[in-house]
Amino acid sequence: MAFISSGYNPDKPMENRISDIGPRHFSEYLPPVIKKNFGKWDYHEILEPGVLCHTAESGDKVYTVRCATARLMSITHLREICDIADKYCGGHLRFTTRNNVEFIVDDKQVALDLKTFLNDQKFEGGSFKFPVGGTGAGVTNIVHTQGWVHCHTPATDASGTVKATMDVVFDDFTDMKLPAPVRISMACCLNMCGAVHCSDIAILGIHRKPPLIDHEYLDNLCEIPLAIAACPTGAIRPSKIELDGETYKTVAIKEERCMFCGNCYTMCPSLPLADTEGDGIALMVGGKISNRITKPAFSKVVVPFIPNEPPRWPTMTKVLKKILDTYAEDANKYERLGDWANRIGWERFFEKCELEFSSHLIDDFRDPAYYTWRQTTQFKW
Amino acid sequence: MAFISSGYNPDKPMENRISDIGPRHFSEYLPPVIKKNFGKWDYHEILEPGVLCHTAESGDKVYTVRCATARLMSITHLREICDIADKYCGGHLRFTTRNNVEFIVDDKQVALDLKTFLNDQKFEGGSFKFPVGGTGAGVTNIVHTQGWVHCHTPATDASGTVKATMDVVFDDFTDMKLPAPVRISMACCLNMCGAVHCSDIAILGIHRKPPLIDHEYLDNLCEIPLAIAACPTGAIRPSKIELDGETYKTVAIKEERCMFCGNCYTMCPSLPLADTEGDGIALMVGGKISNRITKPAFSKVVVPFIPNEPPRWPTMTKVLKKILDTYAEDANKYERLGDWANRIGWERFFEKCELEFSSHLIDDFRDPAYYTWRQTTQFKW
Amino acid sequence: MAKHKTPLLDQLESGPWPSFVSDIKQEAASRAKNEKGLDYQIAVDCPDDLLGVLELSYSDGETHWKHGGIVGIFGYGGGVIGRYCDQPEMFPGVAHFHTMRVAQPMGMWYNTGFLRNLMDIWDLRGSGLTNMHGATGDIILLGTSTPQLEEIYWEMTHGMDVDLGGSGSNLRTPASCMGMSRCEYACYDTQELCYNLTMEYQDELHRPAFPYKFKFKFDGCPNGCVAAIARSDLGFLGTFKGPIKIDQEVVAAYVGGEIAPNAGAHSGRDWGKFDIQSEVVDNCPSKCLSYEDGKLIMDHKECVRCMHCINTMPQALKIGDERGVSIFCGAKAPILDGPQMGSLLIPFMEVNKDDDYQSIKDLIENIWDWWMEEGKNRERIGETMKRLGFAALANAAGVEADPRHVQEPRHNPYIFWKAEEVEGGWERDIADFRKRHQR
Amino acid sequence: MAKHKTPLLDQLESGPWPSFVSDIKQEAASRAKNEKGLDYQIAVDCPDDLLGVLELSYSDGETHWKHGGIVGIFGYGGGVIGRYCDQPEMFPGVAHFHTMRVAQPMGMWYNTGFLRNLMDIWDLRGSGLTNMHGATGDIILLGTSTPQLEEIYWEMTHGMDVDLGGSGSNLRTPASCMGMSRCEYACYDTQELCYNLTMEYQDELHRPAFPYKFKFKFDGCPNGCVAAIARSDLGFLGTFKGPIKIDQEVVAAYVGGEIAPNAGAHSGRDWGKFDIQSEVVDNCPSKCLSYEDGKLIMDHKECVRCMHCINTMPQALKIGDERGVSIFCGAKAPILDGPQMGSLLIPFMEVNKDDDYQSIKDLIENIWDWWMEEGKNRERIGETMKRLGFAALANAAGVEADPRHVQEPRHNPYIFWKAEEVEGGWERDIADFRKRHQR
Ligand code: SRM
Ligand code: SRM
Ligand code: SRM
Ligand code: SRM
Ligand code: SF4
Ligand code: SF4
Ligand code: SF4
Ligand code: SF4
Ligand code: SF4
Ligand code: SF4
Ligand code: SF4
Ligand code: SF4
Repeated sequence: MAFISSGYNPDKPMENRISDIGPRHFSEYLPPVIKKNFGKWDYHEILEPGVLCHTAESGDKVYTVRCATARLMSITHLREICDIADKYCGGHLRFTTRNNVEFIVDDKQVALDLKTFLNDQKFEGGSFKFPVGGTGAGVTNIVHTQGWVHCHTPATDASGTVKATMDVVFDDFTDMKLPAPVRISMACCLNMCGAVHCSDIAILGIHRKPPLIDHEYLDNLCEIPLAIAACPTGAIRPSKIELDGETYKTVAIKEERCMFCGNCYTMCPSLPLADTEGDGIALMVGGKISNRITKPAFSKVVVPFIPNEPPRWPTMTKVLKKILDTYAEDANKYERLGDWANRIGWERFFEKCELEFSSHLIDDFRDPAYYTWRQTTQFKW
Repeated sequence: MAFISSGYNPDKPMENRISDIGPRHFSEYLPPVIKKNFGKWDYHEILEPGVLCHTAESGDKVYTVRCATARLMSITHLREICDIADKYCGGHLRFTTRNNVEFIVDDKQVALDLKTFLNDQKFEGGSFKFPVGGTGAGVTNIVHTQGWVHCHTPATDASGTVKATMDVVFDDFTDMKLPAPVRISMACCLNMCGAVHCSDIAILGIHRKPPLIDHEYLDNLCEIPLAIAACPTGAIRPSKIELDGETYKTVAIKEERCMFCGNCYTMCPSLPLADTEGDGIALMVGGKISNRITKPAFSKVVVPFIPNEPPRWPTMTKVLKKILDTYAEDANKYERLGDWANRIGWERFFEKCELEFSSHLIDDFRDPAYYTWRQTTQFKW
Repeated sequence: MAKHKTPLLDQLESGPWPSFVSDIKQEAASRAKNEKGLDYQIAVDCPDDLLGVLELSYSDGETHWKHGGIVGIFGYGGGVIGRYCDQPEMFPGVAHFHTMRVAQPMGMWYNTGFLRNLMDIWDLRGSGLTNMHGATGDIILLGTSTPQLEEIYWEMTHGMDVDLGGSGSNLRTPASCMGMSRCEYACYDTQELCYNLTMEYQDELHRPAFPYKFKFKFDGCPNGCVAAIARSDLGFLGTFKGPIKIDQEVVAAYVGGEIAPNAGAHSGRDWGKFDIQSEVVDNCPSKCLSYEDGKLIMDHKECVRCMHCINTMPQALKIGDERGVSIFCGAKAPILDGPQMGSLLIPFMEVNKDDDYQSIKDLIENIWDWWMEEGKNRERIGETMKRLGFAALANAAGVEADPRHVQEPRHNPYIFWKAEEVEGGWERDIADFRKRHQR
Repeated sequence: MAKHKTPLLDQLESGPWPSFVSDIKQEAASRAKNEKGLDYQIAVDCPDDLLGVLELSYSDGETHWKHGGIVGIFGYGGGVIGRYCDQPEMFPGVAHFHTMRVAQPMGMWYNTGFLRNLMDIWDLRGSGLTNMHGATGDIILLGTSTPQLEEIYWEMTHGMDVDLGGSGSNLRTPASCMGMSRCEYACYDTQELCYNLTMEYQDELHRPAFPYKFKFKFDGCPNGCVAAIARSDLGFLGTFKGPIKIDQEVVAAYVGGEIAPNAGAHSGRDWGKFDIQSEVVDNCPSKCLSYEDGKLIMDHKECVRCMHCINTMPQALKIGDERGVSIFCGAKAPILDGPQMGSLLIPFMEVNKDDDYQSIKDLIENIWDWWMEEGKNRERIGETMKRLGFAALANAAGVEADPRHVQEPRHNPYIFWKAEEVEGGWERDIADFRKRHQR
């Protein structure tokens, strides 16, 4: 390999440097019909799963075909997407906030043809490349994170758990037969980059062993006071240790105070948590973001731990599917998963979803925990 | 006065001492018809305000006439109550959990006559002695505390604020024209002996000046560590002071951290808070205890401060009456005050009751405060 | 003639509500007259002085009572609240003015004999002023001097067979609603259980051994007439399991307007004709009711027993047959951490008099053991629960985790796993880890 | 032939959902083939090595990525996430494998020209793997070496006129819903406001000056398609004031079954005939709707603009005409204090492009000034708010207390009065007090 310079001169980094230019302005990329009717849309229809029609006040109609991506995508794949956009959409496309691709056309038949075309494309391994769906009262793409593909703190993989899950709930992606949208999110550690704290169903990687302490290197690699300050439970204190006659400044951890959040590891690489047996998945449910009917709500932990079972996490997907199916069967139209659980009562939720309740599900973190306990005689047998 | 001995011998306190005998057994005091039908009541009716009729499975009927007391009562008054009970009720009576007296008779006409009789009895000053009422969807007696009559920490008087309030809402005591019961409670300091934290309307004495420090005496009268530990905000620390050349161990208070709870004063008499201008009343509303329809709920502060205006606290009673009347007019049948406010929204509550909203009403005490802020676009203009 | 001028207090004599000022004045007058010729054991004019000191507070807006000293009766750590006036020269009659808390009979049923006896003692040896009752439930005898405490106690115990109530870091005087004595909703005998536990725990009531105060209250049903869920460290609320019993004919009578809804509780206003749909069905919090073809249909399994339908049609609807208590732990007023209601610890427990309520007592003792072990000084059990977590209490109480313990599961994933729950335990070796993961 | 055996990952190639494994394999194959004859600037086989290290994680259940080092481009404090493999000998192609965050156009609209240019750069200088998009909204270029960072940046800025996004204790890449570009519910132009603020605050985005990260998100309406209320330190949600506009004829068409409710969102199942009463009226959270005589009646003043009726009948109901934003502050994931959503700080603000959104910028700068003054290191503004109280933020933001700020008023009476609010102030003299109150 020969180094190919872009023109950048490392000795004069400021020479001809361009900075602080931000993103490109979106208006450059709007398809003409979108530009023309910008801010003047009248209503929309979902013609079939994955196919939307928006009608403007001008009477113009625009058709959107939405299809899934794995989010982790290669440039080969992206170029294929571009080819499709060039062929069908005058070179325009967009991504949704949940990692789907939207192809926009102005003819209904073209949209339906495109849907067929997209559904025909497969990877060599057999999976769909561009399955169409993700609209209306169904499951759409999963917002997720890096996992074992690229992060240092994960307690599970992201792309794999997402693939395993979506394979199992695929018909809810391609059809709209749920009572309301179900948003599944995934985060591989408690940092929750997938912002799973407000999702109908959340897949969350969790650690269960306190950090190991790499005493010999800790003081070199970390600012000890920052590691101490990072701990929400105050489990960490400064300490000293003798190793082979040498004294090292390090930290000590009150293990019974640790709840495995990993925040100390974020500050200090000498405090790794990862562990084959300790790590796995918690499932949370009942969060939402929209203000429709009910207020936005936090997700709640309903399964405290499921071991990592790569590559397909069968226990996790089974439990998740059971929850989804039970909801689908039992909830009212328009009722989000959490609203359903609130209505029937969480005691019924556990019963109907055949989930075990354990003390781990009772909040014990700080004062607000109290507000999740039950201060009424109203409950169900 | 000559000391009259009961028989107690101070030199031999254990001689013939009787202890740990507890209360008398209630069954000694049940009227015969009550005893006969104990646990076998079938249903009740409120014949008119203050007059209840309970029917037993046996068909027996018992009539109860309920009347108010000031709770702070003299033995002269109590003897008068006994006279009435002897005359009408075979010597039986009871007190309710809200300081009313109940006279129980087994004939309806006697009950009605008794009601008339009770309503005819007046104190010399002109007030009723035994006004009948306090049943059903009305205001009943106020649970309250000692105030300036007998406590060391009050920020207001109890008996006086109660008298002033009940005079103003008297017709809601003698009639049942509210949407649901309205329970008013009163406590003269944040210790809340009136347990006003779950009342439809709560009158609460509050301080607003940080404790004075009686440096010279503090160390003699208090355990300094206990006073320090008592402060929920950590405002107190140990300190020393020079006075006239002598050094005293004492405490220092970070005044801007003080929220005037008085807990330090409870532990240490050298930290008094009372102050003519600083002390007064906060009004809280919307609490409840019953599990009927909705869950029990905490009272919420809606007026942060009203100055003490003895003897009749006209500003306080005016505001309270406005709240009560607005509720009475606007709420649905069976709807408790807090449920009404929740339904219409607290923004409407303030508007309709013509109350000012201020930052003092926004919770800022510890983590749970967050849960009272608004995390939704759902609100009213 | 009044001893002190009380122009402010005098204004509280008018108005309809019973005036405590008029009443204190009548007591002052009665003592001054002394028709029975008593040799009053404390200052005859203490009611006058009480009015005097109160008038002073009314004019300067500050209390004139000092911090209580430690007074009491021999062998007891509670039952008396010491109280001294901070202007003893101006008001000598109330210079020492202690309160005594007397154990009330459960449900506050009395006969006049009991009351008259007590009044006689208090006439001679106290201020002649009382509270009927204190906020915890005691009979409050308001104001006497230190030397009279033992005398009064002696006369009460010897002459009246009644004891003092609680104060201090003790079990406080338990209280119950009237329950079975006159209420059709009572799911268990509140008064008997309250009495039995009060007797069982006399030692805890009189001798401080707890981190702080501890209160029991007993409600016969979810209506909560003694406020157990708000005002007791351990609150017992009656509940039931079987279906609510419905007499459809009587329902029809309500619908037809023959019987006033809610026993007539709303009769002061014209609310229009009773509408079972909007008044009952729509208000049901579990939405398990419907009214079809003149019948009230209930999906019993989904009912949360809020009492609304029963309260509204008490002649037609009756509580279910399998009855017991739900037990709530931790209620208290706001100091220190903010207000707390009791949190559901036991969804259902039988109330079994035949075995002397043994299972309830076992539970109580487990809870106390835990709190006495873990609780800090002046920490209510509600605060200990908050600090150590609900599960710690449940565990100590021997209760299995149940979804009924929560309104909803936790929002945060901050679970305190224990080493023994985790495969392979917590013992790990950094050298081993570094074999798999370079620095 | 694959460089590493990946029997576990291979199992993720089956099943319907797009397989990232198949896709990475296709990229590996494409690079191996190198049809365009590129002189790849980082290891040709890095996709193979990525699969290899991932397979290792799949078999041992642990990540093999090390803590990121501090790498980046000159003058910027963010935009690059340093990442190193902890088994560099086994997987040299990903030994250094840094991520670059590229600023996406608002609403994530693209033309293929832009994407193809970016792909060309990334083909030559990176792994050929991306995330479209990162959870914050950036285009994520996944994996390159340190020397390539400046080269890529140079080519992006010079050749494509596009910048890096944010990371570190900076403003993070703002994101918006598609808003007016294709949505009838948009109450303001989310994309334009997002773009304008992004440009205004380029300095804050690239150079760390905050206590911790800070995120903006822009939702055009309360439906929240970019999750602003859950995922941004300052969330802008469109709202409106005027009455919802109702076309009764179209309502009738919905009721008559001519138009599918909710735009057909439920068409995968037979939910029966549309029932406006149970589906719309009864679901309205403010109960301000009724359907009478074929007309939908709305008590506009009581509507809380939840969007439900509009979402359900989008052809008949339209958002009101006086439009603007509600602004929410403090959302974040659980670490440290537990999860937070944004709390309503500004019920309504006009979105005024004509004055370059000055009032919004003033607000933002007030908030930042306060947070930079008061916030601790690594403390999100939501945590600062919790620590210092909502009123402290509101005050700093220049916002008057409003009942809309709270779901309900405080439960505790622990009010922090200030000396100047209290008559007579706080200065008092104990000697003076003792004149009125003896010890
Ligand atoms: C790439 C991305 C996940 C993804 O796969 O999409 C990501 C990846 C990381 N996040 Fe994140 N976060 C990403 C969006 C989020 C979000 C979601 C959002 O922005 O809507 C959250 C939750 C919302 C929030 O801000 O609270 C989030 C909450 C965190 C946190 C917890 C912060 C907190 O205050 O609780 C950390 C920990 C930290 O900052 O040290 C964190 C830290 C990290 C680090 C930098 C960990 C580290 O120090 O190496 C991760 C780098 C992974 C890697 O190898 O590239 N990331 N992170 C997302 C950014 C892509 C983008 O720019 O578009
Ligand atoms: C007499 C009574 C008020 C009344 O007028 O009825 C009362 C009076 C006092 N209470 Fe109370 N409390 C009384 C019921 C309550 C209640 C209500 C209840 O029991 O249902 C509460 C709220 C519920 C609770 O327990 O949380 C209550 C919460 C307090 C507190 C705050 C405790 C806490 O944990 O937050 C204190 C402060 C303390 O204990 O130091 C307190 C302290 C006091 C003291 C002892 C203050 C003192 O140190 O002098 C008061 C003595 C007043 C006096 O001069 O006699 N009192 N106290 C009530 C007892 C009468 C009785 O025995 O029947
Ligand atoms: C006598 C008393 C019990 C006692 O042991 O002393 C009592 C007696 C009855 N209560 Fe009560 N309640 C009594 C205090 C309470 C309290 C406690 C309190 O206020 O501190 C509550 C909880 C209040 C709250 O929720 O804040 C209480 C909440 C109820 C309810 C629920 C009302 C509601 O709408 O939420 C009912 C049901 C009803 O009214 O139909 C009820 C029903 C009843 C019934 C109908 C029970 C019966 O079948 O006899 C009794 C007559 C009601 C009436 O007065 O209209 N009782 N009741 C108490 C009378 C106090 C007084 O003098 O006014
Ligand atoms: C394309 C997208 C916006 C974008 O800028 O990319 C979008 C587009 C639309 N959303 Fe959304 N929403 C999009 C993410 C979201 C999110 C964010 C998320 O899931 O992370 C939410 C909040 C979810 C939550 O509450 O947890 C969201 C909650 C809604 C709702 C409220 C649904 C509810 O029942 O609570 C509506 C109203 C509706 O569905 O009628 C809505 C309505 C719509 C409409 C109908 C708006 C319109 O008139 O065009 C669009 C088509 C809906 C459909 O797919 O059926 N959109 N929508 C996002 C598509 C994501 C995807 O690929 O699946
Ligand atoms: S959730 Fe945790 S492990 Fe996953 S990408 Fe974010 S910081 Fe990394
Ligand atoms: S993992 Fe979290 S709780 Fe455990 S020591 Fe580290 S910072 Fe503290
Ligand atoms: S509320 Fe406060 S002032 Fe009133 S009696 Fe109780 S402790 Fe005393
Ligand atoms: S009054 Fe309360 S907050 Fe103020 S110093 Fe005393 S204990 Fe602390
Ligand atoms: S709590 Fe229930 S049982 Fe007890 S008196 Fe009240 S209504 Fe009757
Ligand atoms: S008791 Fe309450 S929850 Fe049960 S059916 Fe009656 S109204 Fe409904
Ligand atoms: S948030 Fe509202 S305006 Fe934006 S895309 Fe979603 S529905 Fe449309
Ligand atoms: S927007 Fe929501 S609150 Fe307003 S009328 Fe429609 S359904 Fe009701």
